[in-house]
Amino acid sequence: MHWFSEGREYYARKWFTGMLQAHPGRWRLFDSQIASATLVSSQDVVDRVAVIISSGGSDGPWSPGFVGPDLADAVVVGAPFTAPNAYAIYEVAKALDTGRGVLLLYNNFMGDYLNNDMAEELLRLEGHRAIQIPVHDDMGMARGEARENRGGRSGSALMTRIAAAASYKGLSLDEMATLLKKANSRMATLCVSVNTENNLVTFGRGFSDEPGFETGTMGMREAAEETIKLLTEDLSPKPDEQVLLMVNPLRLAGYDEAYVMGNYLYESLEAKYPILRMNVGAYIHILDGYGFTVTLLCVDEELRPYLEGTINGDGFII
Amino acid sequence: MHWFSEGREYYARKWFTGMLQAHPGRWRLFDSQIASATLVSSQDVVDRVAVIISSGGSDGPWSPGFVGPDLADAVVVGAPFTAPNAYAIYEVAKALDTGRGVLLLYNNFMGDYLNNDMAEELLRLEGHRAIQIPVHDDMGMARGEARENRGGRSGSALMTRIAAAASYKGLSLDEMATLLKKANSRMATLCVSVNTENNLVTFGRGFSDEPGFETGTMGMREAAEETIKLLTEDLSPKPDEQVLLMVNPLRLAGYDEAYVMGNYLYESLEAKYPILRMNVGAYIHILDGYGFTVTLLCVDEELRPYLEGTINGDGFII
Amino acid sequence: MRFANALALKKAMIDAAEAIIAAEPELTRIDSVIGDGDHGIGMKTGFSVLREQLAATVFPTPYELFHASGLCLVKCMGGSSGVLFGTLFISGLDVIKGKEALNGADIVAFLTKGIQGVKSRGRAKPGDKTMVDALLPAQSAMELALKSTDDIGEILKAAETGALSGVEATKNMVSRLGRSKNFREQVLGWPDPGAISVSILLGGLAKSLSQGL
Amino acid sequence: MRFANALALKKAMIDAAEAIIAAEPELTRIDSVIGDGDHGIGMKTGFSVLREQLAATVFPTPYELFHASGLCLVKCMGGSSGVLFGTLFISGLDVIKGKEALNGADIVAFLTKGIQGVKSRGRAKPGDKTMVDALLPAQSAMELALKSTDDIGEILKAAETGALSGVEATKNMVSRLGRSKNFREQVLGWPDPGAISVSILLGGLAKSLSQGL
Ligand SMILES: Nc1ncnc2c1ncn2[C@@H]1O[C@H](COP(=O)(O)OP(=O)(O)O)[C@@H](O)[C@H]1O
Ligand SMILES: Nc1ncnc2c1ncn2[C@@H]1O[C@H](COP(=O)(O)OP(=O)(O)O)[C@@H](O)[C@H]1O
Ligand SMILES: [Mg+2]
Ligand SMILES: [Mg+2]
Ligand SMILES: [Mg+2]
Ligand SMILES: [Mg+2]
Repeated sequence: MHWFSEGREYYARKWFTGMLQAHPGRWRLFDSQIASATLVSSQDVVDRVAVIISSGGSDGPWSPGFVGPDLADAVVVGAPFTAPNAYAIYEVAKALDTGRGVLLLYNNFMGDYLNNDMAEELLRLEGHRAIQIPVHDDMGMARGEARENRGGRSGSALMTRIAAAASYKGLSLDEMATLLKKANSRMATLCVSVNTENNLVTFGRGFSDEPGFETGTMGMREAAEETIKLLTEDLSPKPDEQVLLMVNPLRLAGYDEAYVMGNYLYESLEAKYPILRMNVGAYIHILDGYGFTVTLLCVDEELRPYLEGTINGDGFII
Repeated sequence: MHWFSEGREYYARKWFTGMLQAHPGRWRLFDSQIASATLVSSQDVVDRVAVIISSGGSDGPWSPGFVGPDLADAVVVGAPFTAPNAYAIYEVAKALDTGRGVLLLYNNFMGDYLNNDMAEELLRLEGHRAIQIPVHDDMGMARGEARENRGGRSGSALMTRIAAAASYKGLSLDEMATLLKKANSRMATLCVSVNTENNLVTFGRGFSDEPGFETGTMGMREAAEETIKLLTEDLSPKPDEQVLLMVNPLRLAGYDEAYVMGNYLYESLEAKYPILRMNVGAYIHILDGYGFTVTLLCVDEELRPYLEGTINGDGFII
Repeated sequence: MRFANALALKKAMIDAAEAIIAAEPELTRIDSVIGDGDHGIGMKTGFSVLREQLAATVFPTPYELFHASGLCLVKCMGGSSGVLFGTLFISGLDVIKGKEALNGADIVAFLTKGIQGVKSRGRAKPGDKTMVDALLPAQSAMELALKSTDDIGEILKAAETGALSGVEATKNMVSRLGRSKNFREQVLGWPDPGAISVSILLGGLAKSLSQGL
Repeated sequence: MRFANALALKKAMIDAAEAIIAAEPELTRIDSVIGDGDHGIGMKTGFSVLREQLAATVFPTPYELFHASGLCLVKCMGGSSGVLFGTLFISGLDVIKGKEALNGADIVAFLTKGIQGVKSRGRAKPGDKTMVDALLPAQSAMELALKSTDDIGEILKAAETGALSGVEATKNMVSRLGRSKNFREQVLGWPDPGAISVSILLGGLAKSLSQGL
């Protein structure tokens, strides 16, 4: 839902200008050649891989809130529900590349992929190295197909955090790509949406309202148990892995209910697997209706150092 | 909207348990004699006034997210949309009082007032000093009546921050009360709700859906200008005051739109008064529908030290 | 009866609690129309716990009985009415301190102080469509009855009648306090649920204390 | 005509851009039914800027013309189709590098390489109901025409006809990529908007390059 005074094309620029006014010193606007909005972290990229995220315009905080010190280095956002622009991604990546290369992270949707892919080509033509990581965590999508065909969901919030940690720790672009591909393959998100009038729960509803793959009438506890069952069946956590649990409310569920659901999920998961941490918050507010997206990330020894401690973002702790 | 497996009375306890699981070490549950949920900051109250907030159960982050290091010391929350329990407030206040007294801060609604007032009486009977501060910032309510009759709105987020800063700086209970009463009298919040289908804007809609006092068809820029006009007319900022602007989206408006609206408001306000800071975020998610609550706080030399810097809460920066 | 000791008063409180519990559906129905719908459940919860707690405890004097009753309602009811009904029993405690049994005048003094407590805590004015509009006529009726009788049952019966006339009067009032304020003129024709609860409570006490000697 | 220099090709691109701009309502209507509704506006925006930019610039060779055209579409269109139409003009650039004017074979080679670029970037397979389903028959038709004529207008006319048969065919396809995937079987009977755009673009080029010598 959007309410404008000016055209769609001004939206992201006004959004980012508001962010700068609220948090002076945290970000800066990138001076683009084109009518696209790019926000850059105030923390310079010095001898490390630049992490660039991008998405269509939608609620947030992911993607723009995930730019800043100890988070991603820049974000390109499109008009509402429109893919980010390839040229804008190319421009800012070129400007931030210190020679160590650029990591392009985005949710696996066609428009986002196409634009990042084109940006990568434009960068390559000018001698910059870029690697794309399309986040594909939504287990409700592309059922029965390869994991890589799944769409992206709330997992991009965790992936951004890992990518930033890896960059700040000085990993090379190739090392980062290996690490992030592992995280990508060991992560799944399930959308649990609920009609609260009749307690009808739908598992696996898609980002663009694609129907889910399972429904049932139940309360929160039962839904939490089913969610954990479906996610752990999808991932089969290994003995050397701990599990990170993330709960993201949909639009009509609040801070309170996300934690109540988090409590049920935690107790259900705890009984079966060692929990590394639970993150609860409105990281990506992507879908109308009542419910949650629930993400599991299996974390082994190699991944763990990139998930230590918590980071205070604008509107979330991750 | 709520979806339960168990009774309403378990809600806040499960909510808080989820919070503890997500952020170990940040809070602890207070062991109450009664079936009420009380969350206490992990930062001990040592030789300073204890700040205790309370509210009915609703979305948040205010009130529970506003407890923690550098924020309030404890919170008591009732069942959904039900006032917090007087005995629970009394219990935790008694336990946290170091002899310097207790400040009870809450939004000015009948049930919240009655329970805090009873808690104060129970405390007084046992020789504890307590002062109540009912936040009354909603300029849409009690129009034409005394300021003190207004209901509480998003302003409680700012008041909590000021109260905590004053306590940590070592002010006495009486000094804190004087400071907070000043802030309370120099603050106003206006609800701006919008039907995005026809751009019909309602100013002053109440917390419990009471109708607003002014409507008109307009875009965001015009609505922002009207909002600033109504708020500054209500407060008449003085030459020695700077203005703090706070924007809180209603449920159907996102992180993106809160900043777009923030940008319009900032530009409209900036033209007339010196701005101390703009806070944008979902501090209190109290009302369904699309729109924002916009708060102005006039800050003079005396208040300014208690609003310096920003604090990272769970789900917000303030 | 002319004197009520702790045991008789405890039985009366338990009987009154049962009357409140039985009225839950009616209270819920009315609060659902003109309030936020939780009054019946709140009263039922509070008075159920009260009943159990009183039944399980021995009270040496009326003071302990009413002190425990007031705190119990505050502890387990929540909402506005937990505090208000708690106040009704707590605010008058000092006038019965030390007494083994209460006579009619004691009871009138105790309840009058409690009613003043409810009035000053809740800041409701007569005509605001609250329980105060049942409590004030109950108080006048008690005081009048006390001039012609010393029978506690009859005095409380008068209080109940006064409260009921107040309930009737609330039908013509527009709420000014609390949540039902939102419904404005739509509340006309409906009585205030808190006022009904007051009449049921007083009626329960009256009936219980009219029995026996 | 048998050779087209930068000037003729620029005029053809401008004419094609105008055809796209004029088709905006139709494209919007169809994308609103089977996609997210933004295809028409996106194309109109991009090709409007392209038209202005081309009109204001002198291009020494076809290479600079198409390089600028491709980048222009990527810069100002956004969405999927900005990239895809950009790719169509960028991927084949190396085959025309250094040429003063293009003959029929050059144009077929240039577009074929562009079509391959769209195919491999978009990963769409034939039958996925995308612009690829217009591009591939256009490519075959061009290649066939080249065997019997060296007239650029006629070759592009064949390409347009091929594209149009592809548009027809997309009516019987179910989308597998992008947003319109969500509508599944409901897209049957509707052509793919991106495929229509391809046919309009090729038709515009053909018409322009059939005129004059
Ligand atoms: N300030 C007040 N003073 C006296 N009585 C009040 C006041 N506020 C509410 N009441 C009484 O409380 C009743 C509602 O109680 P209840 O539904 O339990 O609480 P809440 O209003 O918190 O939902 C009303 O019917 C009215 O009689
Ligand atoms: N992966 C792809 N490969 C080829 N063509 C595609 C692909 N994805 C989308 N298209 C084409 O793009 C058209 C939609 O373009 P447009 O509406 O501008 O972009 P978006 O899908 O981002 O909204 C479709 O009709 C289809 O022809
Ligand atoms: Mg689109
Ligand atoms: Mg209530
Ligand atoms: Mg009620
Ligand atoms: Mg589209």
